Amino acid sequence: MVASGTFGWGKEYSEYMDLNKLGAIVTKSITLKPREGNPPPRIVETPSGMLNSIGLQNEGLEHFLKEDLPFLAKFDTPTIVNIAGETVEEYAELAKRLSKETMVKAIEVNISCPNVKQGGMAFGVDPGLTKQVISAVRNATKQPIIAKLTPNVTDITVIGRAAVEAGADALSAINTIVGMALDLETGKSRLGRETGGLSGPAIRPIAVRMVYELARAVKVPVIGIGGIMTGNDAVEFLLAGARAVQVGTANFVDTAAPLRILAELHDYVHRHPRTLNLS
Amino acid sequence: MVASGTFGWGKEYSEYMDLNKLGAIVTKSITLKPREGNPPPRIVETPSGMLNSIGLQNEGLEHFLKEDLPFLAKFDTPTIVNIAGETVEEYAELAKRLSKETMVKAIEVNISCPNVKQGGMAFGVDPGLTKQVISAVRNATKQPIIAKLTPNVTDITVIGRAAVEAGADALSAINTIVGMALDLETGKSRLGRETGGLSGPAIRPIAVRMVYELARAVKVPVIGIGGIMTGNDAVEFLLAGARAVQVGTANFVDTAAPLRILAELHDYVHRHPRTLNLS
Amino acid sequence: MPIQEKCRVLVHQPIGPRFYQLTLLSRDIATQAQPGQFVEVKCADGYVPLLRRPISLHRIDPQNETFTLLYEVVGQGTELLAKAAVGAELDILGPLGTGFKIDPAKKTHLLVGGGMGVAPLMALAEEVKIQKSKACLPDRQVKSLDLFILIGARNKECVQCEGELKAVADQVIVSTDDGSYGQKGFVSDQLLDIINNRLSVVSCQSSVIYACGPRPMLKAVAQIAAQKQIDCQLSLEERMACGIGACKGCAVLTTSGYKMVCKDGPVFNASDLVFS
Amino acid sequence: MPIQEKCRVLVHQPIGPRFYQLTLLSRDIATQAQPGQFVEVKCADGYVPLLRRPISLHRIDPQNETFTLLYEVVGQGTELLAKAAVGAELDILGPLGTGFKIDPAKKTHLLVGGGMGVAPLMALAEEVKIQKSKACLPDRQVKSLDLFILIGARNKECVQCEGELKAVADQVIVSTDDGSYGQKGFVSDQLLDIINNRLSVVSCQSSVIYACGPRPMLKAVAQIAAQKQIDCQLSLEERMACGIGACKGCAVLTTSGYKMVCKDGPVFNASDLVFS
Ligand SMILES: Cc1cc2nc3c(=O)[nH]c(=O)nc-3n(C[C@H](O)[C@H](O)[C@H](O)COP(=O)(O)OP(=O)(O)OC[C@H]3O[C@@H](n4cnc5c(N)ncnc54)[C@H](O)[C@@H]3O)c2cc1C
Ligand SMILES: Cc1cc2nc3c(=O)[nH]c(=O)nc-3n(C[C@H](O)[C@H](O)[C@H](O)COP(=O)(O)OP(=O)(O)OC[C@H]3O[C@@H](n4cnc5c(N)ncnc54)[C@H](O)[C@@H]3O)c2cc1C
Ligand SMILES: Cc1cc2nc3c(=O)[nH]c(=O)nc-3n(C[C@H](O)[C@H](O)[C@H](O)COP(=O)(O)O)c2cc1C
Ligand SMILES: Cc1cc2nc3c(=O)[nH]c(=O)nc-3n(C[C@H](O)[C@H](O)[C@H](O)COP(=O)(O)O)c2cc1C
Ligand code: FES
Ligand code: FES
Repeated sequence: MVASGTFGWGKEYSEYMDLNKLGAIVTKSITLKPREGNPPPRIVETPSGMLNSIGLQNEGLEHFLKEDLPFLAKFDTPTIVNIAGETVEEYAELAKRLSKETMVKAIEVNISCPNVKQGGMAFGVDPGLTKQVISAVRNATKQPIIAKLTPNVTDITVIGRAAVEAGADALSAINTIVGMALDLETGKSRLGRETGGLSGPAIRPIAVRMVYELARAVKVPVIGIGGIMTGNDAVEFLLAGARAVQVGTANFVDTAAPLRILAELHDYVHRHPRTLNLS
Repeated sequence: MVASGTFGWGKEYSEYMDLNKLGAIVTKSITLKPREGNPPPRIVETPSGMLNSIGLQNEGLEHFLKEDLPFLAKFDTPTIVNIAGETVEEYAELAKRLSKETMVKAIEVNISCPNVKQGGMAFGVDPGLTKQVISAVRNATKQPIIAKLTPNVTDITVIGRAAVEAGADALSAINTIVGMALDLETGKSRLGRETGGLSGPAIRPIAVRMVYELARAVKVPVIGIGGIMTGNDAVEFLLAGARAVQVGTANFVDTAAPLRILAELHDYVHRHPRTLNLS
Repeated sequence: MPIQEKCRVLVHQPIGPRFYQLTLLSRDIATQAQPGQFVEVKCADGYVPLLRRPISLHRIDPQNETFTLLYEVVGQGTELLAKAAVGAELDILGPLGTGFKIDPAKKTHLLVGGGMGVAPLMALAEEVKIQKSKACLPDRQVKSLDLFILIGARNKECVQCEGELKAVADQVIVSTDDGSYGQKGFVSDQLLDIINNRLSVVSCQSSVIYACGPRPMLKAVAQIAAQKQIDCQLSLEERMACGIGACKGCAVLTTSGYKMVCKDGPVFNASDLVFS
Repeated sequence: MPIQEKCRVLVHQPIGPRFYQLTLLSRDIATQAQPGQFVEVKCADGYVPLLRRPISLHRIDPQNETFTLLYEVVGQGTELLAKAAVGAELDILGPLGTGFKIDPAKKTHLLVGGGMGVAPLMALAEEVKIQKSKACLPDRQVKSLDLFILIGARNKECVQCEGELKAVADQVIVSTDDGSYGQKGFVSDQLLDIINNRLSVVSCQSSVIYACGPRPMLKAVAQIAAQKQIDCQLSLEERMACGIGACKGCAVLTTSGYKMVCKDGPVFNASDLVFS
């Protein structure tokens, strides 16, 4: 699978690969209304990682349903739509609208977004808010729900359990870690916003640990995300207990990344027929 | 300053540099009783970072006072003793004993240690436990207290404020981030323990962000730690609001790191007489 | 269609203090590329630096199936790139973005480059000349004033491509910030000077400015163009991740909201941009 | 005193499929180093890989103020190291650790190397020979049985240093796991064979085994040594960070708790180690 926000709407990468060969395409987060996104710069490179502050730029649900979903419908690959909201109601409304689209195979709920009603704290750092969001989505759709967890928490299993109790069919982890880089000339942030989300190989050890913790805390499948650049990296997540993985930042580095990683994964399974059963 | 656990007891590095030139030496965490440490392997390299699971191996307070402190006493550089305990009482006892040592210029309290009485959760992830530990240390000593915070929390300012309310004179941040790396042949952890602490350049954006948050949340000085390899990295922390920095992993890479970074820092200040005032 | 490809290094040479010229072999890229487009270069194996680096197409040679980059070593990525040996292969993604729009009907083409902004002007100048020649087929003569190139640099050492550019346009005016070579002052001042002294009001309307360089310079050029009502295309820079419009990382503010430098640009109409 | 120093590369050559020999210039290191000690090598500029890599001293040449490393490319660090050009400088920290203790009064010295474990045996063999020669001054003759070297490798291609070692000891016995060269089987089996067939009980008491290689091999050697009551020194490997005893990262379990491979070792008495 390719991770949300790193593969656009699929269209951008369709020139470089056969999208039919992907396990699934997770769309960039979609919001009810169009969103402008954050002021530039939005990208900073850091040691073995990158910070981004895109700010969920997207043209909103209507545009997505009219322009982007039909394109994805042309491929055999399952489409997973990632949704983001500023209120519980927005999440519910998004899910309700998407529940009518038969070619949406699952909904991934990005709960890392700030909760506008409650002072901007992210939904996903609080088990209560997490439950509210996931329950609302659960009530709005029969499609499988994946709760995408934020790593910026003391104990990710608390949030994971809350999401499962509220009806999530799977968990994906991790979203980006809040980070910051300052410009040495101006003393200001090197991003248009103060902070950004850290992704890439730098965060992999943290992501593997969180997936490992989650896989032991919940019965639903966990999808591993975070710094996967090679088939071996993907294997590490599977060994940690993930049942699937998503490739994010690697797409920027190598347009062939998802298919290459898939091939490398097959290779590994071939060479190590039993290691993966150990976990 | 050199960070706890990465500079031994100073002795090891005294062959490579003039310890008198350092801003301060923070000792490895000292516990009341000797500690064996964790089973090997204890070190794994990760992209732009490393995981360690040393397990606080040290020979205990008595040995430290008899063997190691006298060595450090020979230098002009202030000694900051880092303490770790499994119970609030242990922290208090350590602080009480150290309060009699005039050449201990400050006590850094490592609150990332698991709380043995309460199921192994680290003291530093809970504001209540943090307060208990810092208050106990406060009551046991008149020396300045630095609370060393763990980054494995949802909101580091909550913990930072708790520490300050309980009497900490300064905060240092961050300790290592819990991470994990698996062996692809065995499917087991590449460390003797399941998880380890991630340090090095990979975590710098996260550390800078946390220091930035803390510096705006508390009035006491914040000491920046995390992936500082160069003078520019140190400047980034100062711009984020730190009043001093500690150098950790860099010591392993370059025995001359702390003095080199100090020189580079002077250079920067020379070239940018005003940028540092901006923050 | 853009392509991700391992391209062989044919020429790689320093051409100034920290400037390099790099010629690569790729039929697909060389035959598709347009002036103003760029490629995303993987500067080294492995994941440090993590992201590709965007570099403009400096020359495009479809006959020989090669393209050339001109770059300055400014940080980790370009430092590693400078180590690529002739004969080695570099992982390139391109050609990317929307390049300059050339209207051969326009009489005067003013190309303005500041610093490394001179890089894409070479390909542009060559293409302008070709298109003008075609358009002017009857008299087969391109008058010198038709192709006017202004380049600005920090100092003498940093002046790039003067000779190359002179082979295409007879009017190449160089200025340096410190006056160590050519005219002293900013290249935008030179531009204003030329417009004021050499172009009539009529010829302003049949002129076009193309500019590439640091943001303050582009802002100044945009102001001049607006004031003189001259069509103006600017090539922008922004930090990029994907380079293909997928990540929304390279936003620039336009009159119709944020646009992507990598896909909607790097070349924009000056009048569409909102300068802060 | 160990030192951190930029050492010039004098020789750097591949000597097998993925094996390299690297000779560096450093008076301080060459004149202080003892067999069994190691250096921590910064394999590349920058921070990838982050940590230094420990490599044993393969040869120590105080006269020429050089030392030589013998290493296998197994991962990122050694891969980058292999790119170091002759004439370049490498950042080295050393000599580190506690090496082999040589007792020239011992009659028979059995050196056992498995895989890359052969690397430190060369420096050891040379030193044993020197010390024995000094100790045997009256008759100035070192009998062949005095210096016995057994080396084991995966296969023929991986056999290292046979020629070099033969120049020091006349008795060099090679075995390969797959029998593609020398004896077939593990080097520890060869050791047992030699002890059983060539040493009397008396000579066991005046013998010493030094071994370096993979953990299972060292365990087997330690068991043989214990059973035959032969003094035995083992050189261990563990992942390291600081290399100087400061970080407590390279722990190995001994009968008196965890010791540091980088400082207390890498050479330990076999009888002090606790094998899992
Ligand atoms: C469309 C486009 C075309 C470009 N064409 C050329 C060209 O033809 N020749 C050339 O020398 N350079 C060109 N650049 C700039 C080039 O991409 C940067 O110099 C390069 O990415 C720096 O990488 P680095 O790792 O060496 O430096 P870094 O260590 O990443 O940064 C060093 C300095 O360069 C600046 N920088 C880094 N990335 C960018 C970026 N994407 N855009 C602007 N500034 C950046 C940073 O602010 C910093 O001050 C172009 C950029 C864009 C967006
Ligand atoms: C005291 C000592 C002396 C050594 N002497 C030599 C020598 O003379 N010649 C030689 O070729 N190698 C020697 N080694 C092993 C050498 O340090 C490792 O091969 C090297 O660090 C691998 O680095 P890498 O980045 O290439 O591989 P990595 O990518 O780090 O790892 C590749 C493989 O090597 C193993 N490895 C990595 N680091 C170590 C380590 N510190 N100890 C043991 N295994 C490791 C890993 O488990 C992995 O399987 C010695 C190790 C020690 C501790
Ligand atoms: C540029 C960028 C944009 C992203 N946008 C989204 C998003 O819209 N919604 C979301 O749930 N995650 C988003 N993510 C997070 C990724 O999906 C992924 O969880 C994270 O980057 C970690 O994986 P990686 O290290 O493989 O990139 C984004 C990440 C990046 C780098
Ligand atoms: C090997 C190792 C051992 C450490 N031991 C301690 C310790 O005993 N007590 C402590 O408070 N922090 C300890 N730390 C954490 C460091 O002091 C520092 O907070 C952390 O490594 C981040 O800084 P760095 O990235 O510069 O290393 C240790 C870190 C490392 C790498
Ligand atoms: S760099 Fe990704 S959208 Fe432009
Ligand atoms: S590597 Fe640090 S103590 Fe041995």
